[in-house]
Amino acid sequence: MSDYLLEVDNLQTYFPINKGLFRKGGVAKAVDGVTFRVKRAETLGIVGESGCGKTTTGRSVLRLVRSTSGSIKFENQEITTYRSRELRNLRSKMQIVFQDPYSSLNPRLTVYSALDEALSVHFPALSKPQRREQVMELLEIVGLNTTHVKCYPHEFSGGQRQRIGIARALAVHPALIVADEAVSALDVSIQAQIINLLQKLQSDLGLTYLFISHDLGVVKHISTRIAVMYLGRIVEIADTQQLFGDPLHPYTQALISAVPATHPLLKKKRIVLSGDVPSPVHPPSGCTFHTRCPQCMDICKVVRPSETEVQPGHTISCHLYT
Amino acid sequence: MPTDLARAKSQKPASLIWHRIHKNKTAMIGCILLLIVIFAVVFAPFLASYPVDKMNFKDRFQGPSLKHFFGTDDFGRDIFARVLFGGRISLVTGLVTVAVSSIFGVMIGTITGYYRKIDLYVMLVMDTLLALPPLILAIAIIAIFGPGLTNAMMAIVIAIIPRFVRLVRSSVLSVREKEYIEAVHALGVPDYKILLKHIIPNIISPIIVLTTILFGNVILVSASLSFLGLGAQPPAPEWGAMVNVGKSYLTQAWWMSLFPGLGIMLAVLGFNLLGDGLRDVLDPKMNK
Amino acid sequence: MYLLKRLITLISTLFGVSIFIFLLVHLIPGDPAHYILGEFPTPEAIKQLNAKLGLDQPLLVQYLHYITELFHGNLGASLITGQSVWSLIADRFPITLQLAVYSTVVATIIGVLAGVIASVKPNSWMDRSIVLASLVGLSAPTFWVALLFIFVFSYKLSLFPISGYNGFQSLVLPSIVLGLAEAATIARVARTSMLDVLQQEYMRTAVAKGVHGYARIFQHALKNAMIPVVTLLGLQFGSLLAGAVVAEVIFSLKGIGNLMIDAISKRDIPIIQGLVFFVALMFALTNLLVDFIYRIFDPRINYE
Amino acid sequence: ACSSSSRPSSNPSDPSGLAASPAPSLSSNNTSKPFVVSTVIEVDTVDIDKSTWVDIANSLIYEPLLNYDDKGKIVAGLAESYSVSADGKVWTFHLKKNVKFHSGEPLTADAMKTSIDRFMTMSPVKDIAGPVDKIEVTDPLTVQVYFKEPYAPFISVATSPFLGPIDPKRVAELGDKFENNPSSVGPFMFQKHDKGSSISYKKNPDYNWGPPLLKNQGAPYIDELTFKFTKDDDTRVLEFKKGDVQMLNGVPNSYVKDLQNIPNVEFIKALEPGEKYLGFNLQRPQFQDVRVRKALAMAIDREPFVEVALSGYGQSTFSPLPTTIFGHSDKVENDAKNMYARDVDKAKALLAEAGWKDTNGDGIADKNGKPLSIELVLPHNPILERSAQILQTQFKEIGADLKLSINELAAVKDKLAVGKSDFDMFMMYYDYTDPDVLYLLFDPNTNRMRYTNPKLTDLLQQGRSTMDQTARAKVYKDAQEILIEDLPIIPLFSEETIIATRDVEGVIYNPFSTSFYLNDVKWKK
Amino acid sequence: MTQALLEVKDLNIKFQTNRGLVTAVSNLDFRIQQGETVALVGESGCGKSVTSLSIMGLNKPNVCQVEGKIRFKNKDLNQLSDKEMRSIRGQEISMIFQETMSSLNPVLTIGQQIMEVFKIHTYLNARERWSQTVILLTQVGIPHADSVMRQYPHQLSGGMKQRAMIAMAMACSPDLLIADEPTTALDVTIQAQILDLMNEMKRRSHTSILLITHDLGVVAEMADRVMVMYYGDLVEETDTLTLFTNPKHPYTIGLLNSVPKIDSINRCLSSIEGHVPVLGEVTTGCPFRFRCKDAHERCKVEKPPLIQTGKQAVRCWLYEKEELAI
Ligand SMILES: Nc1ncnc2c1ncn2[C@@H]1O[C@H](COP(=O)(O)OP(=O)(O)OP(=O)(O)O)[C@@H](O)[C@H]1O
Ligand SMILES: Nc1ncnc2c1ncn2[C@@H]1O[C@H](COP(=O)(O)OP(=O)(O)OP(=O)(O)O)[C@@H](O)[C@H]1O
Ligand SMILES: [Mg+2]
Ligand SMILES: [Mg+2]
Repeated sequence: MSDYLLEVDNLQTYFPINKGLFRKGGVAKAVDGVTFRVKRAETLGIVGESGCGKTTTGRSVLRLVRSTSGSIKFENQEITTYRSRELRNLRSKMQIVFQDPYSSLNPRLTVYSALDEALSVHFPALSKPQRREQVMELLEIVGLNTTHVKCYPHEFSGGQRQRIGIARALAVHPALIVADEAVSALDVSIQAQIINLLQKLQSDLGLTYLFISHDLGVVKHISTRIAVMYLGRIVEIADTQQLFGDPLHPYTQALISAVPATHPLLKKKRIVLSGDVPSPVHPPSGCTFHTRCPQCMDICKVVRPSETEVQPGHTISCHLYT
Repeated sequence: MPTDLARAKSQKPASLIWHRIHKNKTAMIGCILLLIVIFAVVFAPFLASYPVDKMNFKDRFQGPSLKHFFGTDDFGRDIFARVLFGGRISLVTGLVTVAVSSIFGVMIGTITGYYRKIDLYVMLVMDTLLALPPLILAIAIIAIFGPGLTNAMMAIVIAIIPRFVRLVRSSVLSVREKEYIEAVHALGVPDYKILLKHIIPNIISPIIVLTTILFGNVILVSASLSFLGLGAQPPAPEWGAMVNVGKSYLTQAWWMSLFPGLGIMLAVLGFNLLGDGLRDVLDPKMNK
Repeated sequence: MYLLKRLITLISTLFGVSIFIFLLVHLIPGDPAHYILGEFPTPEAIKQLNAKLGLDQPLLVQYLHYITELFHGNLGASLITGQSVWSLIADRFPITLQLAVYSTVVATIIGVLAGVIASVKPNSWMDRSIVLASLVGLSAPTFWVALLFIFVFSYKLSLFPISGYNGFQSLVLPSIVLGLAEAATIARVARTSMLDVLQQEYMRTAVAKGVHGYARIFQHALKNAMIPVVTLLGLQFGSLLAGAVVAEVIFSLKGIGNLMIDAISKRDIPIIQGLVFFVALMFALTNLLVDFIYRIFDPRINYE
Repeated sequence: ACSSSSRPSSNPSDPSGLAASPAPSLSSNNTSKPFVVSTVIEVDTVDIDKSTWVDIANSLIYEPLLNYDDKGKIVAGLAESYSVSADGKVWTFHLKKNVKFHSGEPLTADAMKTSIDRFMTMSPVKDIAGPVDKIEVTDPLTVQVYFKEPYAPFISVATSPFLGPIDPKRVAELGDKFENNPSSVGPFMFQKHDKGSSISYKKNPDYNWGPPLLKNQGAPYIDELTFKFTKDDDTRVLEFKKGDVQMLNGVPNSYVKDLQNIPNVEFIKALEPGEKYLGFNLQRPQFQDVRVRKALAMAIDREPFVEVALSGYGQSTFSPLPTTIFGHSDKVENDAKNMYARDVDKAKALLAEAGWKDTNGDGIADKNGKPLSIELVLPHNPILERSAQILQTQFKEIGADLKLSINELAAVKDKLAVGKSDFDMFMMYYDYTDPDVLYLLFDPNTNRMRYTNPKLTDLLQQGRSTMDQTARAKVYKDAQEILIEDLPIIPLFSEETIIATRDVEGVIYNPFSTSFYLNDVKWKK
Repeated sequence: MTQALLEVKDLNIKFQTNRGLVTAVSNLDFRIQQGETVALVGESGCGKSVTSLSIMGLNKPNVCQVEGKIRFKNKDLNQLSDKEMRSIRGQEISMIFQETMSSLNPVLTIGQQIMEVFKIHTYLNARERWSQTVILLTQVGIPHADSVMRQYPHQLSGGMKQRAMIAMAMACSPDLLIADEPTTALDVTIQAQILDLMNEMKRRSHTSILLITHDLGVVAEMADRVMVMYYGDLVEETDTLTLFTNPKHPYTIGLLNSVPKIDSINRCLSSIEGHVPVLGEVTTGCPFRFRCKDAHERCKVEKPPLIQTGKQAVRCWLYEKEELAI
């Protein structure tokens, strides 16, 4: 029995595009062979540029989209084969918090009914007053005023809405929370509140996070380990300190250097990548990063690099290190 | 007004909308117009001083006067009474057809929009129906079942269901992609609950707007069918049929077609105004 | 590729239409024999006639026969006069087509212009009157307006022929009546769409560039705003090709719509079938055409 | 083009305004203007052997063998004379000399035989000619029609253009496409059929074999003749008012008053050879009781039908054959009038006698708890629809609730056909130039009332084979007496056919054959 | 003192809403010198965008009231006629908008949209306009400029569009470039490209930049001077270095501490509790007092003025004494 809560192996999620009546269009390889493991009570950060497949990875893990192939083990159970009954059970152990706190709340439900619904689905035994009590408790945990229970989402500020989203996720007592850009839409001052809340909940309840973000600062702050994704693949995965201290993959290096300095005196030399992220419908051959890589070699254009563990817990896919 | 703000803030969306309708001039004019029409129609027996089918061969073709506000027709019947009672037919036709087609439309639309597997086939059928212009479709259907109000209504229902399905389906498709739907999915809420509690309430406003506008359209189409002799049958005082009869007497008794025509126009205008107003009121862009 | 896909969809829709209409038509009560054989037909005569017309065969056989003929481009022939459906359509369609084209032109010019004028100064006096006018136009029954127009313009003022088809001048009044009714809808859509476009950020960009007011409206906004208008025009035009039944009846224009009503009252099954099929075909082709017109206005639509 | 104006003078009230221009061009202006007739329904074809009915718009190129005069007497047509054999099985026609087809070919007995043969094989309505056995030509101008059984109604076929000769040479050339360029011997020659809008003719300059009932037996005065088909009554009338049309065929009666105010408008009014009637479904138990039928007949006041539904242009009828059909009997008419004059009290009493009483006070009579509710099936037709509405109020007075069910004619016929019985009562009309219509209406196997009476059937058979006119009239009188007593149908009224002309004179309409003669038509001065 | 390129004095911006007239920006004063990059930072909704729009005169006149003096090159922009204003827009002041996707007209090609600027403001003929645009696009780092000009916005990636936007804004080498969150929608690697490019363009044509952002990192990279806004007020103004080393206003301090830093380790962020009030909610006192640890009685009643202390200006009562000391 492994001590990992979540084990993802060679996960692939393809989306058919242009699904017409008589035409099988191409596929978007949103996630194309992702492997990682998450221990209990740790936070795995996933970073990468827009469209690289972060969200899809998160949704695949939750079985919100059907993955094309690969295996996902949660608490040592293979969940890719789950049917709707088992899935419903699984839902109480895994939850998701979305980026946009406004669009992730049904505008026509009050806070109370949103939370109550979550409870009633998974704890049908609870009586109405019991559920009410739990709702109040949840609100307190996420730091919301209990007088707000009868309010609609539009009556809250962004930070408050995100707290409601978190409360809803917590309602079912999950072990794993996928936070998909959970703080990206918030102002910095509010963002800090939510990050603190998440960290507090983790230490209080022993939660495990899959923390998805494109903001390296935030990810670095909250994660124990970080996976860097590029075009549907993890190019580097390592402990946070290691990744930032000694980034090996040229993409990771560029990414870290591209983050603006937080102090005018700390201005540094940036590695500026040329061009844009290619489309996952027509990914480049070989190493998918070769079109933008400053250290591109001939082999990179042809052969897809395999994953190499350069140090225990530090894996990269790059021809420079094989 | 500070109290306004306070009230608006703590109230449910429904009463908020009502509040906004109050402030929307277009919607209010539409409402008032419709209220007048509904009032006239409901209290027709009290307002009209003659029974609707009472023939009086001595008083044929009387022009508008104090005795007969809208004059009399070729049988000497009081047109005022007939226009009032005719409104009943039009409103009931509108109500029934729109209600039936919206129920079917919403049902088919949500299900096809939500379960994409059957989507293809259902939409094929809907597209087939849509490939036939509504009036032609209605005429063809009436040809089968024979002219008459009920059949005209059925024909209209069949002709507008695809339009409802289209709207509902596209709304469902866009709501379906919203994160809050994914969130309740992630919570493990069963499908039927998602449909009833999360999807339908969120697509209701475009449906309401469409319903209102279709209400006007249905009155117009059923009047057109009656005009072509395919809708309500004599002696029913249907407005379109009255215009049709009146047109034979255009030069000698213009009032016979003028007043029922005005009736149609006012009722339809009322619904259109209301629909327009509601569109503004329910517009998500206004929902700040 | 896109075209191919559209064509396949079109054919499958038409196939659906053919089945639908075949069943529909065969549900119509009333024997064509009753019409053909006059007031007092003998039962034997009816039987003979039905055998001759193939109407005594099982439905499936009839349908298969019909669909094979259809594949060969043969829509059949009138039961009553024996004229081929194509030749009837060829006779009638030009009028319908002209009427559709003229009234669409009228509707587009008036509708778009009114919509643009109204949108430029929302809530102004001008805007309100246009909105109200279009609402009234939308609410007034066509048959009623047509009657009033005939009475005033043709009868009282003798400006146009009263009815029948006698070249272009016969179509002026019906085109105006139909065009005005449609213009009402178009003006509304054009206005809403313009208002929406004028709100867009790229319109702000245009101001920031220093673009002149008129240029903003006609070069930057109108093309964007035309997209929903084109959709609507396409739909309306498609329906008009099916024959503006009411207008054709009132103005006694022998177009497709009138032919349809006649055929139904005579139970002339091949004509009904052929016409509905033709109408659906026209409708679908119009939609196809509209799709391509979109492209002129909206480069975002990608046909590969 | 304007050379051969047979019309002597011009028309000062020419509405086109051209009349105001100076003299010499006047007559030519007018002659080049076609005589325009507006009718409602477009004929499907001008090939008479393909057509289901004859209409002014497709009959003027043809010429019948015989004609009715304005009293209903048979006079010569293309046949100078005719005779029927004693057994009634052979009809012999002697053709006029020097008659020419439009193509120039002479009319011969052979051509006549070809024409009749063509009719008997092709025409969708060939049954009206009866049991024709064969046609024989005995000399170049004599043709004989042999019947399997005597068939008196043949006379009305012989007076219709259906048996008018068609040019055999043209038929040989064109075959099925004969309608594209038909040729016959009538006063007008075919020019063009604009399908869906009009048919135009020009005069036949060689024509000089007009029937004796015409003043002008030579070529028509008008050069060109156009039929314009306009379905919508209002637009037709407006066109006429404007002066675009000179003859309005079938003026809707509600417009007559309006048109009377126009100068130079004349009306031709003639009672139709037919009537509107109510028929019972005698399989319905309530109608099997003749008292109920009689009660309903007594509830009817025909005055408002004529006054309102026909705007006064028509006549009440009480007997099955109206005055315009041979066989009409004034005696029967008067008897019926006496029996069924409106009498609400008597009607109610009769109903009560039959067990129908209003027991629950809703105004509707009932029997065994079932109200007297009647579904009346009728086709789409403004006159019938209006009559039905009046009938509704009249029936209501004796406690019968009438519900209207209006359908397309074809659907109505289907509904009434034998084998189906989903109706209570119907309102229909017939239009036929021979009393044999009663045979068709009451055919024991196909009649819509489901009425059987062997005595009546015998009489109607007799009517078919009785060649002697007086004897034949007696047969139909007897038949009608049975009918008014048994009352399977209630005759209601006959309509007046109204034709309006403007700026012209000389239009002749014969109500017995329902044919038009335009040879005498002249533009008015 | 040298004449500032842009001088904004006493700017008040009010919106007509269904809650009545609310003030989005109040009594804002600032100036921008030739060649200077000034950053405007602050929470979302604090009035950054409306300020920049009012300089261009782009606020919607029916819902928005703008009062105050805006002087540009010694001309009062409020006094100019439509025509004069049009010639300034796009030529002397130009703007890069927050949302590039929606700021480019989807139905016109990139080339048409950029060439239009030349058409309005220069006398170049069509050929010259074309070649100028090609040069411009190449300068902003778009390869195959010729073909890109024939493309429509949706055919380009976000970074490309932003570059095209910059090219459009820089076409007439304006004196002032207003960049409203030019990189917010972009990925970090693309952001780096764009920031580099802006610096490059600035060097080339000595353009002053008013850079609007909420990302302090971008400020640190780009700006010479920073203005911090909170709830429609300018709360602190100073040069960039001072702001980062010695922030004074409690909000600025909180803001700096809220940012998770990539180049240091700290376990717990010090966040600012509470949230920004809704416009119109606060009418008296210091609007920040609800979230301020040092708030006292006076803050509730009296709104602090902008207090000049040494290198910086701060709107906070805490520094009242320091000002007096000077
Ligand atoms: N339902 C879908 N159908 C088709 N393609 C999809 C779908 N969902 C995602 N994709 C594609 O898959 C790729 C990865 O998407 P994903 O949302 O996982 O990226 P991401 O890393 O989360 O990006 P972002 O940072 O913008 O949220 C994208 O190119 C996207 O276009
Ligand atoms: N049209 C408008 N009607 C009413 N209020 C408006 C309008 N436009 C802006 N506001 C209000 O003005 C204030 C300032 O808006 P502004 O867009 O300048 O904020 P911002 O600082 O640019 O925020 P962000 O960082 O989100 O872009 C906001 O509170 C906003 O609600
Ligand atoms: Mg994502
Ligand atoms: Mg902004």
